[in-house]
Amino acid sequence: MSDTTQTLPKAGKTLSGGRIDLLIAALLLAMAIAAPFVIESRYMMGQLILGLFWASVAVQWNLLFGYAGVFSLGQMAVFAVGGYATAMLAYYLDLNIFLAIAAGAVIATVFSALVGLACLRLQGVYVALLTYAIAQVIYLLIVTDTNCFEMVGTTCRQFTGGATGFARFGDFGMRAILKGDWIKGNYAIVLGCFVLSMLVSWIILHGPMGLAFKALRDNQAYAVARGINRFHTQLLVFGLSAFFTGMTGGLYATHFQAIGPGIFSISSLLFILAIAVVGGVGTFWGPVVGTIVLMVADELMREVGSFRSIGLGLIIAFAVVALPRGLVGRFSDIFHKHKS
Amino acid sequence: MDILIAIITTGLTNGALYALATIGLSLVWGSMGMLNMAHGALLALGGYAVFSVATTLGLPVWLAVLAAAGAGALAGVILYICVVRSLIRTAGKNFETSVMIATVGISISLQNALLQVYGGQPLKQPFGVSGAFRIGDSVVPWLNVVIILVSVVVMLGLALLISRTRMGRAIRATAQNREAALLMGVAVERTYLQVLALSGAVAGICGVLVSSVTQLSPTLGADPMLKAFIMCVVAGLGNLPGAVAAAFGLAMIEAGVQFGMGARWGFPVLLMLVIAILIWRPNGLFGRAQIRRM
Amino acid sequence: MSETKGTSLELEGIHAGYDGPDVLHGITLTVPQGQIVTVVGPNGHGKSTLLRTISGLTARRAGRIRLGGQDLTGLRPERIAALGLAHVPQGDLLFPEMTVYENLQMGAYLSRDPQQFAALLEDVYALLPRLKERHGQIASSLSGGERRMVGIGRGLMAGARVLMIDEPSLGLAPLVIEQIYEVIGTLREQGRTILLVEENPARVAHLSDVMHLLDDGRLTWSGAPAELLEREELLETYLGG
Amino acid sequence: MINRRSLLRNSLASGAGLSLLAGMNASTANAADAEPIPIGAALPMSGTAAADGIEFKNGLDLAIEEINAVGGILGRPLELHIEDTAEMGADVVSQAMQRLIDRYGTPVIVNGYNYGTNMVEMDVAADSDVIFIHYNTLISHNNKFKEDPDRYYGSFQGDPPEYYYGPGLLSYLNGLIDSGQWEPANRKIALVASSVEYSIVIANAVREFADQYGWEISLYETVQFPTNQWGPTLAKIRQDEPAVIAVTHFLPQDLAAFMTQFIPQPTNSLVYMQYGPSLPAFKEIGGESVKGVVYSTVVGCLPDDFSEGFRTAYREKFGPTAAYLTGSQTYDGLWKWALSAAIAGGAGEPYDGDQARAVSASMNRLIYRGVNGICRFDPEGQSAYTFPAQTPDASLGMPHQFLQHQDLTQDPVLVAPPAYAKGSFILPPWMS
Repeated sequence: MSDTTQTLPKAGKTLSGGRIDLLIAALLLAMAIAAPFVIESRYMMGQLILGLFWASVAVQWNLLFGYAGVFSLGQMAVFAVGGYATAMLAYYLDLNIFLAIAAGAVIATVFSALVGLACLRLQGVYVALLTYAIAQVIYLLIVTDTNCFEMVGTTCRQFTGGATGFARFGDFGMRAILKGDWIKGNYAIVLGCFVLSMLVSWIILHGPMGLAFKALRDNQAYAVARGINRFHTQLLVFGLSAFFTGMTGGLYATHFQAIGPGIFSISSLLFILAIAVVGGVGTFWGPVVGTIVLMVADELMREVGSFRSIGLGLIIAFAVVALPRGLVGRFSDIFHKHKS
Repeated sequence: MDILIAIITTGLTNGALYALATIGLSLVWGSMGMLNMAHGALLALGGYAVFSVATTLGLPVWLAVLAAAGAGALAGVILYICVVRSLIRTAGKNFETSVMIATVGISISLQNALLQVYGGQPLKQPFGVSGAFRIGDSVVPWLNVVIILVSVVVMLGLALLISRTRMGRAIRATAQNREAALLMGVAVERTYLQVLALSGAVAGICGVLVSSVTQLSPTLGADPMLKAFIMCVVAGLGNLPGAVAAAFGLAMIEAGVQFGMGARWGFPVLLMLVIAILIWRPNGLFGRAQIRRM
Repeated sequence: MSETKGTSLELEGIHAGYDGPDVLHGITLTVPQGQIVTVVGPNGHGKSTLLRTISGLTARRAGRIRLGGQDLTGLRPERIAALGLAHVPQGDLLFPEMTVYENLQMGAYLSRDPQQFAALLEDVYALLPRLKERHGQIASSLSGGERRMVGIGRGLMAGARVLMIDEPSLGLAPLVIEQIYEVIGTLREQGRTILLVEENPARVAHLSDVMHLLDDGRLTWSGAPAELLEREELLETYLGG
Repeated sequence: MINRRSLLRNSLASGAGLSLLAGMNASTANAADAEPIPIGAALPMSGTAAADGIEFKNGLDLAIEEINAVGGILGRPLELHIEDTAEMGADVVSQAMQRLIDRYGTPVIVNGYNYGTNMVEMDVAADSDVIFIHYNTLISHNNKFKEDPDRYYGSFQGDPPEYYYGPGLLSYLNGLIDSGQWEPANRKIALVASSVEYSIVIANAVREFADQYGWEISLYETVQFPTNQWGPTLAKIRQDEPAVIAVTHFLPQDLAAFMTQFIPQPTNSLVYMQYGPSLPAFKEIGGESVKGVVYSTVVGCLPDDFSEGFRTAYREKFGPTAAYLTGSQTYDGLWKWALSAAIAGGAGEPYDGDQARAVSASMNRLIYRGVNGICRFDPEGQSAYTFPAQTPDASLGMPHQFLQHQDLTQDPVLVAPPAYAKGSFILPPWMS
């Protein structure tokens, strides 16, 4: 039996752990910065941006589940709230897109805190169901919305965008500046926001709040006895993870210049969960590694044509079975074994 | 009156389908703490098995239904041997999430394998009953009656199996206290295998019934599974009678709301009800307080 | 129970533990046929781990266990149970949603002989008449003492050659504790082979043939019960008086 | 391999197209060693819409086989590359298209439909200067095109937008009444839509025009997608019997279920449905109960002599249950593009705006008669013109076909528009 609690007793090694994190971060960042200078393919740049989106959402979900032990299935709903809020603010109020993204992140935070409030007394799978039910209600009410809010040309538009969603509410403005290389501009913005979210997450996880999360996850009764306020901590983690998830949602909507109800789909949610689990739940780099692995696997699977989905499903199942602590957990096991 | 009968017919039929989907899911969840996300794909497998045996091979339909149960059971066994067994040993406290993700992977593969074999065009399910009978002015199709009957019979059979046989006792004992069951000499791993096989068989039959309404497409299990997931959690951990009650109750409410408020409100209202129930009773309506760790 | 006199259970240099370091550091003891051997020691020093290791619930890291001469190495708990070891675990671990009768039925899970079952059930009901009264009641609705009785009765239903009982007095009112030890006294008269674990040596001294003191995963003293009770300094040091 | 006999038969199907292309190819030599032109298609090959995705691919396969048999485009053969769009979100579809462009250098992408994309495909096409033809059947295409025609010059919707289903249906109904073929008990329509853009836009269009055509919407129900238990919805319909039940949900198995649940206790209403009844599965699953159902499509293989070669070839190649009605869309789309590209002097390649604009211009000029009827692009929205709602001239618009299931052993009967009709409307059995 081995589990993620291993990170706790090794407190004495945080310094070296921090140094390793720094090293990995520097390496990844260097590669990420070099990418647009090396890669010419717009598709590849697009995949990198998509990868940053998924990694960011998975990192934030990992913060909730891997560190705070809250098994939420509402992650894509938070993402969608951020995206929808951004789109609607920009569409209806002509808000500057960057302001809209920031506002979207705040709205997502408030939404998520409310969900957190509802989940307060629940455990494990019950949290999963509640968060999922909330996400599903929002989705269903949006897609079945048929009331005309305004007429656009000859067709009616629902306030929520209905089954169609929103498009053309503004973009980063990179097409005007960079012309054909606009995607590299988008990449720079998305990368910047991603780095910011990783930085904040790292600081939080290595601060007193991070310890409180872990304590609640590993032994709730003990943590509460030690004076950790479950109510505050849980709300905080819901809100915190939601801020960056919502922001990513806004960036996503702006990059693709579209947001629609499809984003609530269970398949994108499960892809996020798979990323975190394959990479390593409860490890800082797990979701990032998981994103890289799954996106590369997906890319390779495209070569086998119609067997792609079968292969991808099997890869996910195999990864979970063969790597019970995820790739990063497996690496760190090997690493620690070598050290001791 | 006419409307009441329509609502009751829909509610009971959906309730029977949900209940059958739910007990398969709940059985596995209750005894091993595993949410089997491939359950929906097993439903689809059952539906297509009937098609292959009855339509393609031309064998009698009752034999085909047995084959569907067999195919489901076999899939359950394979799922246990290839995925669940090693996760139980290695995943530790992450078992709940790991097994969810792994079975999601299996489900994606299985669905797409069905797509490759049978193609994506919907196929006609050979299991079906035509005709209808009248109650006053309203008409109730025989198919709905058959669905309700078959589902009740399967559930009764399962209840007998669980409560009266040695295997059933072992399953219940394992669900209620895994360590104690081990000390009594119950081969817990074999019990898990039996549970998954049993649940697979129920899923196979459930798939036949579901597809007699929806017809065959590789994604036919997705919707019933989602509903079953909800019923299962609302009822509370592994509570089979509770799951059945929740399935029928919620299906009735859904049908009533669909008529009263409009079809678009059916599922959302049901979900809001679920949210309210969970906030009010954090362990479901009839739930045990704790998930027993593996 | 007709078996030739001899050693029923033998432990040799047992090391065991959970995730972290060893909890047991080289335990060696034997339980002879027809005797009651008691392990006493403070809480958290490995008494339950010892029993769990014997019945296979906790992985053994080194050492050897023999039951009636048969090596248990590498066997899973259900196999060990089948070889004739019954374990009444700490905290009862009943099947909470089953009736008393069903719990007893589970105790005899490995026996497929209805006559043997009837005989065992009669014995258990004779020993623990309360269980007969409550046979249809759901286990989770019983009182603490009744649950303990179900636990012991369920252990007896296995008809095993060795019975291990983990802290039968834990969490019970003094009056109930007395009743429970009366039952164990009867078992002793019946000549059962029992490995008993208890925190308080005074309670079990009169029942035991041999006593061991378990401290921090090691057996620090072994001998006749009367001797232990005389060694006040031992009791003082290890058991806090 | 395509043999001479089937080539001849197919040349009947694509008629002028085949010989026109062959003629243009005649001047170019050494077709054999010419580098192939990559053709892209981003289709839902897995997931809920996989059935249609497969047919869209079939249509492309057949068209490419025929085009290559006459020497490809100016001597260069075509080569198909498919990307799976599975659940078809905006991100997935635009990345799939970008991959086709970057990886294979496809100068053209011919899609079937992908729903839930908000038409972001048009931005991918615009940014990469490729020609993009699709059958999403969405008015959002036109709206988006109108916002910036110069940017979206390369995006074409090969069929009319779903919006025209609204006026099309209403004017068909009035035509039935005017010609005395049907006497409705009242002027009420019950609308049943499902929660997908396509279905809702059609329902909304019907609702919007109802007044104008003298109708009243007595019920507007939005059901989930998919739906198979129609009990509560039917009970509502029965409460206030409408003259017309219009179901704009489109999955064939669900629509068949609607009919099997409707027939035991029918109302005196005409039942109109969307898309699904055109697929073989609808009839197969619904059996007797679908007899009398009217449906319409703004695009679909016409049941005429002209398309017979196509239909035969399609069924021969892909099996008797293959839905050529779906495959015909991409089939026509690719043919029209191939001819336009040949006329423009070549397919060009991505990021070559000049050539792409030349191809686009020739696509707009070319009026192409395919197996679905006329494809002529409306310069206002760059979607195919629909006949008769948009143009009264049958030779200038794609016919909005109304069909009815009459004899279940035969294909459904085309009952309107008159220029193409093969039979006339009969009163459904539950109404007589």
